[in-house]
Amino acid sequence: MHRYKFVLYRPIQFLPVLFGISIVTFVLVRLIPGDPARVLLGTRATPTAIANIRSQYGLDEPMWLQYFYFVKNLFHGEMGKSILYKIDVLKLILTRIEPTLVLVLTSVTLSVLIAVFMAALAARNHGRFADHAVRVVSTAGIGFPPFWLGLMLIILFSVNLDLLPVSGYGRTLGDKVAHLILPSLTIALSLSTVLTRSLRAAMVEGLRSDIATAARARGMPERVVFWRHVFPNSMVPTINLLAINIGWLIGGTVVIESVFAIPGIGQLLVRAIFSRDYMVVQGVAMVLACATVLINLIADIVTVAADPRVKL
Amino acid sequence: MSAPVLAVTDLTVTLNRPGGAPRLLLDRVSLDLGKGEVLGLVGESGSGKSLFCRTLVRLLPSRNMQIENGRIMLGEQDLAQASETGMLSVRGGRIGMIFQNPTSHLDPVMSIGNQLSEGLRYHQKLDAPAARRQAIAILRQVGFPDPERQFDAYPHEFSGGMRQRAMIGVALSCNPEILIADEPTTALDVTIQAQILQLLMDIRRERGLSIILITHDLGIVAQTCDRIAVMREGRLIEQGRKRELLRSPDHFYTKTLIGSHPSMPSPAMEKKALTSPPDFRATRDKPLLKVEDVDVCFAGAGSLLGKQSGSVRAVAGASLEIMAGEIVGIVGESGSGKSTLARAILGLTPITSGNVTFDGTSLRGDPGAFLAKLRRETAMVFQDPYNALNPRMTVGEMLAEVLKVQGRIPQVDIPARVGELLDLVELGREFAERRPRSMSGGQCQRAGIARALAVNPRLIIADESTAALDVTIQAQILDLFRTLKEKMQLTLLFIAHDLAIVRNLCDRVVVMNRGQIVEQGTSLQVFEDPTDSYTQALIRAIPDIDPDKSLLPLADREMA
Amino acid sequence: AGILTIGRRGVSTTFDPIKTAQNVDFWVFSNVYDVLVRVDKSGKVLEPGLAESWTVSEDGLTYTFKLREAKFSDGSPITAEDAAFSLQRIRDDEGSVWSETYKVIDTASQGDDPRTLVVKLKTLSAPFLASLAMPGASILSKKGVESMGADAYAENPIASGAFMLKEWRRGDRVILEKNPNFWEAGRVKLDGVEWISIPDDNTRMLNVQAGQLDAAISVPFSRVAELKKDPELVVTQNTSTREDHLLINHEHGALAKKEVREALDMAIDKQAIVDTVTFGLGEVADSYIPKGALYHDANALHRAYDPEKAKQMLADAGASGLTLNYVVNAGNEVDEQIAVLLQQQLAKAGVTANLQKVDPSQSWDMLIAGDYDLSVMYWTYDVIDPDQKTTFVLGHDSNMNYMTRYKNDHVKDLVAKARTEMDPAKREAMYMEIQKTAKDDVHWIDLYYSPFISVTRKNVENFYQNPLGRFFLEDTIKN
Amino acid sequence: MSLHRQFGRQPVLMIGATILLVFVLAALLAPYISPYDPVTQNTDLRLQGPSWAHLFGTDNFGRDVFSRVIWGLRVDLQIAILGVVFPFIIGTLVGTVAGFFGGLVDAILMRLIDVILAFPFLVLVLSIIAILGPGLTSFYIAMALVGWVSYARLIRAQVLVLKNSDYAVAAVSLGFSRARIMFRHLLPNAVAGSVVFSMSDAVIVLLNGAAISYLGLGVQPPIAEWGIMVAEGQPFITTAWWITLFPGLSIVVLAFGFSLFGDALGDVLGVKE
Ligand SMILES: Nc1ncnc2c1ncn2[C@@H]1O[C@H](COP(=O)(O)OP(=O)(O)OP(=O)(O)O)[C@@H](O)[C@H]1O
Ligand SMILES: Nc1ncnc2c1ncn2[C@@H]1O[C@H](COP(=O)(O)OP(=O)(O)OP(=O)(O)O)[C@@H](O)[C@H]1O
Ligand SMILES: [Mg+2]
Ligand SMILES: [Mg+2]
Repeated sequence: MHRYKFVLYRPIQFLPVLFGISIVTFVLVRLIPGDPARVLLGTRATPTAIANIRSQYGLDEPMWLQYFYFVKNLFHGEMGKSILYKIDVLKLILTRIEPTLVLVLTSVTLSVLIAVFMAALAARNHGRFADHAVRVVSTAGIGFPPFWLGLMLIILFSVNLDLLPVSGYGRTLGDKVAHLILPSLTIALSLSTVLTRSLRAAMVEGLRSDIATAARARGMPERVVFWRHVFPNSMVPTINLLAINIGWLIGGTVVIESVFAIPGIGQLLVRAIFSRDYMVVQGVAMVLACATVLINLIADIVTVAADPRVKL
Repeated sequence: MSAPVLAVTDLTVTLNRPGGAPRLLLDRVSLDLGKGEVLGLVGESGSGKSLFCRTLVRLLPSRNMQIENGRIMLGEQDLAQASETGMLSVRGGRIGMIFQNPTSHLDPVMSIGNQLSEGLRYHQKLDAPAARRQAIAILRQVGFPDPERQFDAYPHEFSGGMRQRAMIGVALSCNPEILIADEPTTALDVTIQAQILQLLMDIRRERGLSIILITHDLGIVAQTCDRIAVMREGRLIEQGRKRELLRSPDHFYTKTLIGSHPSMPSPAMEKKALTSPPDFRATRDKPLLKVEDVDVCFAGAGSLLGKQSGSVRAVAGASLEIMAGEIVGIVGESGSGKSTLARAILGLTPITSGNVTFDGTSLRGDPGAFLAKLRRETAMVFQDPYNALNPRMTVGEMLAEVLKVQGRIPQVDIPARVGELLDLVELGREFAERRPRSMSGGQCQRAGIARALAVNPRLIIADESTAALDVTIQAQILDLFRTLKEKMQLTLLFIAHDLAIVRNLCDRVVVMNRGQIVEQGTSLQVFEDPTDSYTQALIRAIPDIDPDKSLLPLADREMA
Repeated sequence: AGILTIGRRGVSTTFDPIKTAQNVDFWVFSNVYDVLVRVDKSGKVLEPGLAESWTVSEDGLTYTFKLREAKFSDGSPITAEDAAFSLQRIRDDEGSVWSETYKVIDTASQGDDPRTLVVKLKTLSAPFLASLAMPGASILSKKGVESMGADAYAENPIASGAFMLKEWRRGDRVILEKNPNFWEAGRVKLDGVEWISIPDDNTRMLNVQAGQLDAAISVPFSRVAELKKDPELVVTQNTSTREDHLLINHEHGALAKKEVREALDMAIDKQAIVDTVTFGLGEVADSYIPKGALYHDANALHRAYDPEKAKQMLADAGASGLTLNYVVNAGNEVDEQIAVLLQQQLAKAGVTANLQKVDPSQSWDMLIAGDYDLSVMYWTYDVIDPDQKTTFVLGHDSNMNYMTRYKNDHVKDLVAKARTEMDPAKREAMYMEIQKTAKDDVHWIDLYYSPFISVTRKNVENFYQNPLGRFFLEDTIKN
Repeated sequence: MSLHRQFGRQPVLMIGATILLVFVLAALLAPYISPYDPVTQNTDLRLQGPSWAHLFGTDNFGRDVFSRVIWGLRVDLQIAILGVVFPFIIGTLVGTVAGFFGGLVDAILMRLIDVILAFPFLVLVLSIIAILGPGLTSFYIAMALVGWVSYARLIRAQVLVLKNSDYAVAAVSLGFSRARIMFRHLLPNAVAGSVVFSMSDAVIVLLNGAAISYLGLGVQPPIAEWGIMVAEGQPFITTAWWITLFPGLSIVVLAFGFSLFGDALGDVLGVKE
């Protein structure tokens, strides 16, 4: 099926992007004033000790040489060694990536479900109370800072109702699910507001569209008109919106991981930035870039599958 | 006429406007439809034809509309009072609808076949395989050549004509007693239009359907209907048997409608027939525009890996000469390359090979000078009046901008000139303040013409500039062109579907088919004595307002 | 019995004791590794650890340790060779962040038998014994490090302490289980310990409140009163060696004048900081040596809060309308609160403090470069001996007296002398003098001492830290 | 179409505009309507719950939360507006140029956009702020450097469609210059979607500010800014909920105003919702 040919060439197109990201990260993290040695040594840092650590990690080499080593390592599938954790960055990332990916996936799924439910409710009751309620909730929802929302959910569901774990990430499947509900919900509540708005608009539009009229004119009940015709047609623009938001979403998990103590890549990244763990920042940036591209690719595949007209 | 299957009495529909008096959209319309009858519903744009039909199945286009009064008797049942659930079995099952614009009414993300089987499964309670078999049969019946395969294809994979047929198929799949066809052929060229009308007639014969056919083309009505009803401003002003109504219309509007039908010989035409047209070729040695062997190719889709798969040759080796002061028509079916040729001439689409010469400068010679000259001395009127105008600018701003950029008249004189231009196209001066969205199609079209005239062009290319208009407005615009030709020595290249208009307006006609120019000559020659078989088919497909001149003969249905 | 789950803010970065200076790591090291000499609960006395006893030679340069019969978690005996190896490693290894402290060791080797360790020093060193108690000097298995390599050892350490590493989920938790081969195994009541990292303070507290954790450390001051009200919880405050102080850059303009610094000291209402920032849980500090630590000067000079007088003094010193650049550590709630308070207090004395919030890695650079006038820092002891902090703060070392650029040769000499003075009484006198002089010079401004605060569920007993921060989990009981 | 008649007929727009107007007024009149100074501390009155004297209570320094919320408005409106205006301008220009010229220019700009989009947003913002030093200016610069991408994408997609529209082709055929076509004809028609998006974006920018404060960088204390206030109120969330709740609610109300205004503006500018 040549409509899906982009799956083949997209990765090739992505190579220069990856190259760009490697340079940007590399230069950026080194432009930040401050020193990784400071974090290792705490308040006991002395100039000699700092110099010692710099030379150990090759940070005293010229920038271009460091970059050369970085790229060379990449070709060997390595990303250097973490200054803070003293192990190979790739290995470090691999131990931390699962919770983040799972969190992103569950939040996306959840926000889509919420958005579809809310938007359908609103659109099918267009102009009535349910519609206004959904609009108020979804516009106001954008305004809640996720870290505040997260804490409120914890206080409500974990402390007061004692239904769900407060924080962390589980081991077994059931455990993971239990741990992921609140953080995913927190992200989903923010993300779904954006989606709901767009989806509701598309559905209202769809219910008025000729497609819906045509379906009604052949005697289809409203339920069929909505779910078989209006809904599939309104999903297409929403998928695109979702894809554009993926980068933001991955960025947004950082705060959520911190609130819910999820040992993911976001927390790793923030700590790495603050402690100037250059190799880790570089590595995580590269991995997240790849993840973003992958998710975008999936979104494109879904779009193509959902709308036979789309060619990429 | 036997007992009517559908009897409408005093149907009144109003539109409630927030903060305004309700507007009467349908005013006491009473109409009967007999079994197996074809009723033609004609009338000017906005008269309520579509609304009437949608009211029959209670699918009003706006929440603010309501049925104020009246009865819609389908057998024993009054649809005006029926419950919403009760309507479910009426819609589709008893009254089927074919919508004016198949592109927007077909679900783009559902295969054609599934849209057909949906009705079959719902109304006839067939299981999936049975519905599929049945749907394939219907697809074959409405003229799909390979229904097994096409069952799984999506609407966008079909041409306009095919989509219209699919739409008919969808309506038929519910096996209705009454079929409402709302302008089923407006967007199509005559050959396809003829096929579709023929198809409807065949189905009526086979199934004993009653049909309401909405159109603004009296020719179509004359060819297909048993009875005619004429609407104007929400009222049914006249109805009666076809022949009687066409022969002796009562209402003055019906008379205008019939009188302005392009297939009626116009005075200009008569004159042309008497005095043979001046031979421009002889009088001038050099043509104003010369098109030599132009090819335009478009890269096909999906060629990012380098392979040029399926490139489209939209214009193939077209050659053409136009003399100053001449009106030349280009006709041909949809997709034959008319617009592409026009754009290529004006340098708006790059040409693949060949040459265009305009008043001495040529594209191959000095492209820079050629384009500069073209931009100053030619103008184009675009097919779609709404899309051709910048929606954010008022008509006045738009005209002033052109004048300013052209820089031929001093800044201070611009407002006066804008006024003159509006006068020229017979738009009131107050239109300078209006934006396209607040204007009707015909007004937009005239604004577009005014913009073209602002350039003070020697050549105007008008691309289907009348297709969207109803006949009365059409006639106005054609008059404008004629006047301008006389007054300003304008040269006009006129592209149209509607052969009748071309015949009426143009000195010479060029016929295109699949990117090639298959025939050209004076209007008289081409219309009276076409040599090319394609041209002959095209001309025969023109529906004549005379019901006794029948539609495209059955034998020709296979071609085109 | 049972497994104790403890929530903390940070994450463990390594199990190689010589490669980190962070408390988060140190506090776990002392669960997993034993040291030759330990600091007791009071934080003032050294007591035997793996070394059952020790003797010092006449000249004070040779220490002979008698190791007790103890085993690593893999069952192999802990020998003098292992101890010598561990000491050499922290001194010599290029990855060691502590080598300078241990440069005083000349040789470390096995004595007459495998349980005798002989350490020869290059010079006299009063703090040497105390430095052996630091978690960095934990005893590792030589065979283990050599056969696995240091990196692998750090992932899978062979324990010499009460617990051994069962699993380390990076970024999440460190799971320890009881080490059956620990020489004091009988003392250990817990089956295991989990150190769980929960960066958000609220979440960490809520975990304990919801009963999903047994304990949490780094309880924010603001939460203490509320948590104390919960009958299910016990809030523990342990004396710590933490002191928060305001660094002054002596090289910047008017700050070079002692009177100006004095005026600043008087312009600051420390009690208000204690009340507002620590919610009354801290205590006003008057000396750089923390209260409860060795040689603390209980009668240190206390300059009373007097903004009017301060203003006057500034005017007298020709420094009225002083504008100062105050570097604040971003992301540190307490630092930011102090900054907000100080800004207003200084304003009352006519001093404008421009806050400049930067993240800690960067602020350190600015302090070293002298790009600041004021900045709040804190220090917690790693060793019980005051020498470590004193050297950094007043020893005129390469850090320019903790970036203050304070200069006083008399103090400098005293610090060096005190390091080699083996008579405790004389040493104490020296430290008293150091404290007096430094305070008089206003080398920096002492702000407050604060306790370590932790919260536990009611069923947990004996969960406490000594002033250096070490947890005595071998004594903790979970009912 | 008379714009202001349209305004009158849109209740949604009226509500949104009213909220925004009230906020802008409150920001302008902050010195007159705030009952207390926003930064003056009064340690005797710390952590007091809402009362008539202190409508929104006091914070841990005894500062009046209500006054801080009002003064915070000044900063937050500035953040919301400037944090959107710069990205909007940059993104619009880039998007128009990329969409109009296509080819190599487009390819290069789009790859650049890909780089920024694929780049973890927070790394970029945190790094830029760390490089430039925390503060409002750095925040604007960071938001502008990152935020323009969405606008560029939105506009480019529109321009790609519009440049083939008949009126754009008409403009070409009339000999208009490229700049005129891009900025007089394409941009005004392509911009509506972005204007609507910018309203939600303004809120997102505010929240990003809050998130960055939560992670430890952000506006300098003791400035009153809602995001910071929410972040600073964290330690007291269970004991003195009013410190976080009121600035949080203010963000919500502002968000509400922006969204309603944006929705309605979209309708007026001719975008479907
Ligand atoms: N959704 C709507 N809201 C308000 N008025 C409408 C709506 N749809 C149609 N109308 C009005 O109803 C009247 C009848 O429209 P209708 O579509 O039936 O015209 P028509 O005769 O089918 O015209 P055409 O030949 O252009 O299709 C017109 O005046 C039109 O403006
Ligand atoms: N930009 C394009 N890319 C690819 N193919 C095109 C493009 N524009 C036109 N074509 C193809 O070129 C052919 C000629 O199109 P053109 O628009 O010139 O037809 P037309 O004669 O004007 O038809 P109509 O009467 O429907 O306006 C068609 O097959 C069309 O699909
Ligand atoms: Mg109609
Ligand atoms: Mg065309």
